[in-house]
Amino acid sequence: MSDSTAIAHDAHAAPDHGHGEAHPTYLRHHFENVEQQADAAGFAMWIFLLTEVMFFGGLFTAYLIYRNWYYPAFVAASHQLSVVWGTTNTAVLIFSSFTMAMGVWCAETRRRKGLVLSLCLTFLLGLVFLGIKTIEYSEKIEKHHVPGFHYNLSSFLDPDNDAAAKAASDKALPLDMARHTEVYFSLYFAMTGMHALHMIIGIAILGYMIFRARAGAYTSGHVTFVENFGLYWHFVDIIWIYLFALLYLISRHQ
Amino acid sequence: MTDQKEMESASHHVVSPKIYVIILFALILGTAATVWASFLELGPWNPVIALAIATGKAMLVVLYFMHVKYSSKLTKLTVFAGIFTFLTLIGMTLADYFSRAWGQW
Amino acid sequence: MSHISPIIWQFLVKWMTNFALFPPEASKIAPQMDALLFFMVLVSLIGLTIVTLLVTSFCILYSKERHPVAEQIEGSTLLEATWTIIPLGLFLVMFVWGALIYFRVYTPPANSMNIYVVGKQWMWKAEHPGGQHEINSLHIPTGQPIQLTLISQDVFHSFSIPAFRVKREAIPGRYTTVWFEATTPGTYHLFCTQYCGTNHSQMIGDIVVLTPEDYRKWLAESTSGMSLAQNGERLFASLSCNACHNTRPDARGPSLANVYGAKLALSSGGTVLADEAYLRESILNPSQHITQGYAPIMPTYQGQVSEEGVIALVEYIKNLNSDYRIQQTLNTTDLLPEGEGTPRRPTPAAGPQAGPAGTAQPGTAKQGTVKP
Amino acid sequence: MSATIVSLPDQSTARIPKVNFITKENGLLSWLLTGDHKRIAILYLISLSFFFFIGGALAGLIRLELLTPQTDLMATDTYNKVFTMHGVIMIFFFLVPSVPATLGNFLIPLMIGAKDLALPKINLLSWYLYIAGGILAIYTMASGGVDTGWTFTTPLSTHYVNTNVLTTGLAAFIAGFSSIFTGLNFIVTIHKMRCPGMTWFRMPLFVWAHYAASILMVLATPVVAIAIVLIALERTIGIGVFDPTKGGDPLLFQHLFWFYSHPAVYIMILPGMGVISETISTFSRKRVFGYTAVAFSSVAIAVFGFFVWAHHMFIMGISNYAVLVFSLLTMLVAVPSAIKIFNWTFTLYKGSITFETPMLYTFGFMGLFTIGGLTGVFLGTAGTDIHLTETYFIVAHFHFVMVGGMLMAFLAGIHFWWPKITGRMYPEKISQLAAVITFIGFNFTFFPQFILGTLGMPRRYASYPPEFQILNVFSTAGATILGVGYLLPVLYLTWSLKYGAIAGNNPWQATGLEWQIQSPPLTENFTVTPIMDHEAYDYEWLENQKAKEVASVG
Repeated sequence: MSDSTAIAHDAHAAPDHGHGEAHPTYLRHHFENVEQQADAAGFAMWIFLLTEVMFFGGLFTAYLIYRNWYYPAFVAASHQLSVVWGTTNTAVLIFSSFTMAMGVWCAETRRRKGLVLSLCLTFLLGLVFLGIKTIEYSEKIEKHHVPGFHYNLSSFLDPDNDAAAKAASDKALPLDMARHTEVYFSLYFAMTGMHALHMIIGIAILGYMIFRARAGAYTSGHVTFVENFGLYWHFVDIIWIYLFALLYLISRHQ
Repeated sequence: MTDQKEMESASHHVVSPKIYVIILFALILGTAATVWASFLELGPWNPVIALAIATGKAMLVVLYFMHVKYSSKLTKLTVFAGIFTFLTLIGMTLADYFSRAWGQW
Repeated sequence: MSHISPIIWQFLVKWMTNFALFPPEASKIAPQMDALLFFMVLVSLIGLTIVTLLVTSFCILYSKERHPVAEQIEGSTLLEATWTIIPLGLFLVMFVWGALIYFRVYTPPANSMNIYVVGKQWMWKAEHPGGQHEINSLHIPTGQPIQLTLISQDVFHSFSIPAFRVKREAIPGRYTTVWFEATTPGTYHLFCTQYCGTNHSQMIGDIVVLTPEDYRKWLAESTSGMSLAQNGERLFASLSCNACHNTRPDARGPSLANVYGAKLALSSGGTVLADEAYLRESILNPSQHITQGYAPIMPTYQGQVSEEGVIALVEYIKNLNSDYRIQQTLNTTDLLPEGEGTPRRPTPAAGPQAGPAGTAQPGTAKQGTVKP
Repeated sequence: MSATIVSLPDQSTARIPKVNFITKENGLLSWLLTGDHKRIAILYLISLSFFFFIGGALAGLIRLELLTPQTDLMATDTYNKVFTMHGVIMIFFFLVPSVPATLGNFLIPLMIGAKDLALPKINLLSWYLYIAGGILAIYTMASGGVDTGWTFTTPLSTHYVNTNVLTTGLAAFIAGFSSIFTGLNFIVTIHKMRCPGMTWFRMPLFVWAHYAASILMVLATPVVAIAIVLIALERTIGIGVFDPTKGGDPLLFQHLFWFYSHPAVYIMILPGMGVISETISTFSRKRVFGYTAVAFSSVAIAVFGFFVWAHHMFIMGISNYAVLVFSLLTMLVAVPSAIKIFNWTFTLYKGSITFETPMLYTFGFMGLFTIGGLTGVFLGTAGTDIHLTETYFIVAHFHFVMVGGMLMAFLAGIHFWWPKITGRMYPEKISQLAAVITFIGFNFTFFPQFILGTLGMPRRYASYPPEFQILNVFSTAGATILGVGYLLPVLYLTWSLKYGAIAGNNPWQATGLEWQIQSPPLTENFTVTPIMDHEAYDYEWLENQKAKEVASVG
């Protein structure tokens, strides 16, 4: 076989793997070059997003099954959500996705100020999203629409006394169907809760990134972290796009 | 070395902010469209349209914001694998639920 | 060896005399199931023998002493195709054969007698149509197909009779069915095979298979006086079901006579076969099961009737072959306000497909729904 | 059969290389904060063995209790907790991470010519997650245990037990993320870190098997994670996704659970199959028969593995149409396993076979896995599944696959790569004895359980009808033999750390890249990036290589 088989038999074989010349400091020792390192990190992020897809996949499956089974309950329960808040939040999140994308662009083109600004905007928009979510949640808590021991059916049995139901001109549900609104709210809280948790984690990382970016961390060519975080943030945005369509917009025309 | 190509094609393609702005407007437009469509009486098409618009929006985010349009085949394959498994989980589970309603046989 | 431990010796003798690979075959399906099992054991043994023989002979023929230098072989498409296709073919045969048996076990014949079984932590409660109750035992006759309709009150249980080769999960909130026809009188094991909590291993009982004569004797001895359907009739009246389901032309609910086994048109579109599961569902979740032409006004009875009560009601409705009995009961409809619209009587849509021209009148303490 | 391929260096002059990954740094912290995949593998090996022996002790208690039909050793409640913890620990803390986290971690970078896994920090994180999950599991056990069975069946786990379901669930959840990160790391490494010349079809089959298993880890594990989250929410807040009294469907939990837990058995067995491909090739001095078929059958198992989960639910009231589809797909997934068995068998054909310990374990694997696999077909067939499911037949079946298959492969691998990991050989004779004892003990323990299963004895029973006693006595007797078989390796392997013969670079004359470097390897694995210019299992290349060396020295 050929002589090119350069397998190191002994430890003293030419230690030319020097940390000499053009190797930037952020290149970790086990990678051949920066390209490989960035590539591996990006690919790893995508694989991680796959696991996230499957994580939400279980919830979406449950949602689709029960929506089919208990459609009237899902319609009535979704009318309890505010389309205005939902749309605002969707817009906020889309905007934050945009600012995040701009942040990545700034990092790639080495604009430190632009990066810090974009990250700050993303951070703020994330907080706005969570703020609106808090308003929505507290409304549910007030109305006892949180599944569990204190769950209250009156909005669905007696829609005339309920502002949201009246606005949607809902008819009263029979008791057995009204009970199934609890399944809707179970899924609502599980899905939006998991999403909000991802937002909180994202915002925490954003805070750290702003801190580092001000020191010029990501604008010297090593943009992997910003890019990967961008992927995460966009993914969270996509989940919300579906949640909005599925949870808020069931049959608004009735 | 098979990966040589993958690596080169994955080298950063910087997307211009102009495209980002266009996508942003498309997404906002999509959001408006989906809200508007939900107030129309379309029968069984309501959820279909809602999901179609949501999927369209998600595609824009994936392709442009997440740069998949400019990424290596491997990344595209990864995205595809995710969607495929996701649909397997949903599809095969729902198949059980739907066929249960068909009765004994 | 003279020094063998007497305890082990006892074990061995006992085992050799009782040696069995399969439990007794006491139902009609058992020999069919065993035929497939034997086939699979045979295939497995042949497969295992082939692999073992090949490995052993290669080990002997090509050990380093005999065969110091290995010959490099890439592979052989033909050989590989062979051992892809042959197992695939065998597996497909097993699949088809197994599927056929699966159909048989879970498709009760039309003339089967229905016994309800409720599983709860940690006992099995059987309800015979004649009103006989049993706990952790089940008496059945030979020569008669028995259908079990199972439900659980709490967690998953599994009703297993190894001697009959049948098993079915009892799940909360839904009826499941299984059927068998016992062939040999005797007492057999009943197990709960799905882990169901602390006393799972005590959720066992006896299946007592009797000859038809003995069975009749047993029925007569253990009757509680009221048949299941009679209990159901009482419940039907006390829950005021007849306020709406009263057969009058202006009734707010459909007539229930001959409804069992019929194909009903639903107001949500589509038709559904009214079987036990459907009857149960429409008592507990009525708003999803509105017969076409009727308003969704029926209240849910969830939480008001126990699973046993639902079973009695279902059994009553199943045996309702005419409107006569309902018309005779005291009716309180007149005291209630008129329902909106003019509900009309449904034509017994599509006709009862299993013509229930049976002899069983509601209330007669006859065992079994005698449906052709 | 005295012939052997072992070639050790002259013991009087041989030394373990002064500089290697073990001696590079000293102190506990240098281990606990390491990024070196080899050190993490050793951390895993130690912690895994610990959990294996806890799980094994619990198994011993189960077998002791089942010695007699009555519940005399422990109360039913205790028994339920013991078998639950046995399942949880063995599955989440031993079988799932066993080969991938130890041998896979150690070997994948070496085999593909990389300096480390792509994400060393994530690798360390995954070990810490594993330990965190493990500590939670131990805590659960110490604080009263849990009695749901490892399957967490709803509504039992959500509404009807008062034991530590939450902490157990959390333990499984955390361990799940550990396994996701391991799988993620492997996929990225295999895609991005191969050395020049290492094409996909030059990779050892061990790497292929791990690649397939990693796909399953990454895509299936999150689904069980969300199912566990929903159980936790149901227990704490009282949401109604699986609760039948609120309109939920408990079968949905089964769907979500088995969507992970069926692929999980392939996560457990595929890496074991990878080990077998390596050993069988090395000890018959031959390229694996039909390399491509074996490689693709791994991937086929991974892909088909996603489509068969509902065969765990045949009698649970899923739709009969679904039963047909899932039964058919189960038959299809059995075929790649059959292909592998025959390909391994024909690897022996015209080889030059020697019978060192790893090879003995390999033969054990092939026999037991064949039985385990074929009995799996009994359970995938819809009709016979009715009779056999939820009985001891199931128990026997998956112990044949998991313990007979996976554990045999694990031990084969540990023995095979022991000289590479430690630089020293284990004692050959006693280890051969251990392999034989394990095989005999295993058959004694689990074969009677097949008969118990066909006779109808249900699983998870603390007491049972007296006529099943004889077979249970056999099984318990076998378990003691098996216990000896598992204890022996711990003893002599530990002994060999100090007193074993110096192994040299390549005691087995194997072809993999990992054998061409010093043992134990350097921290950076390769001082010069290797270039792969030959197929995997190319023994001629190895001969040439040796000849060249001799020539150059001479």
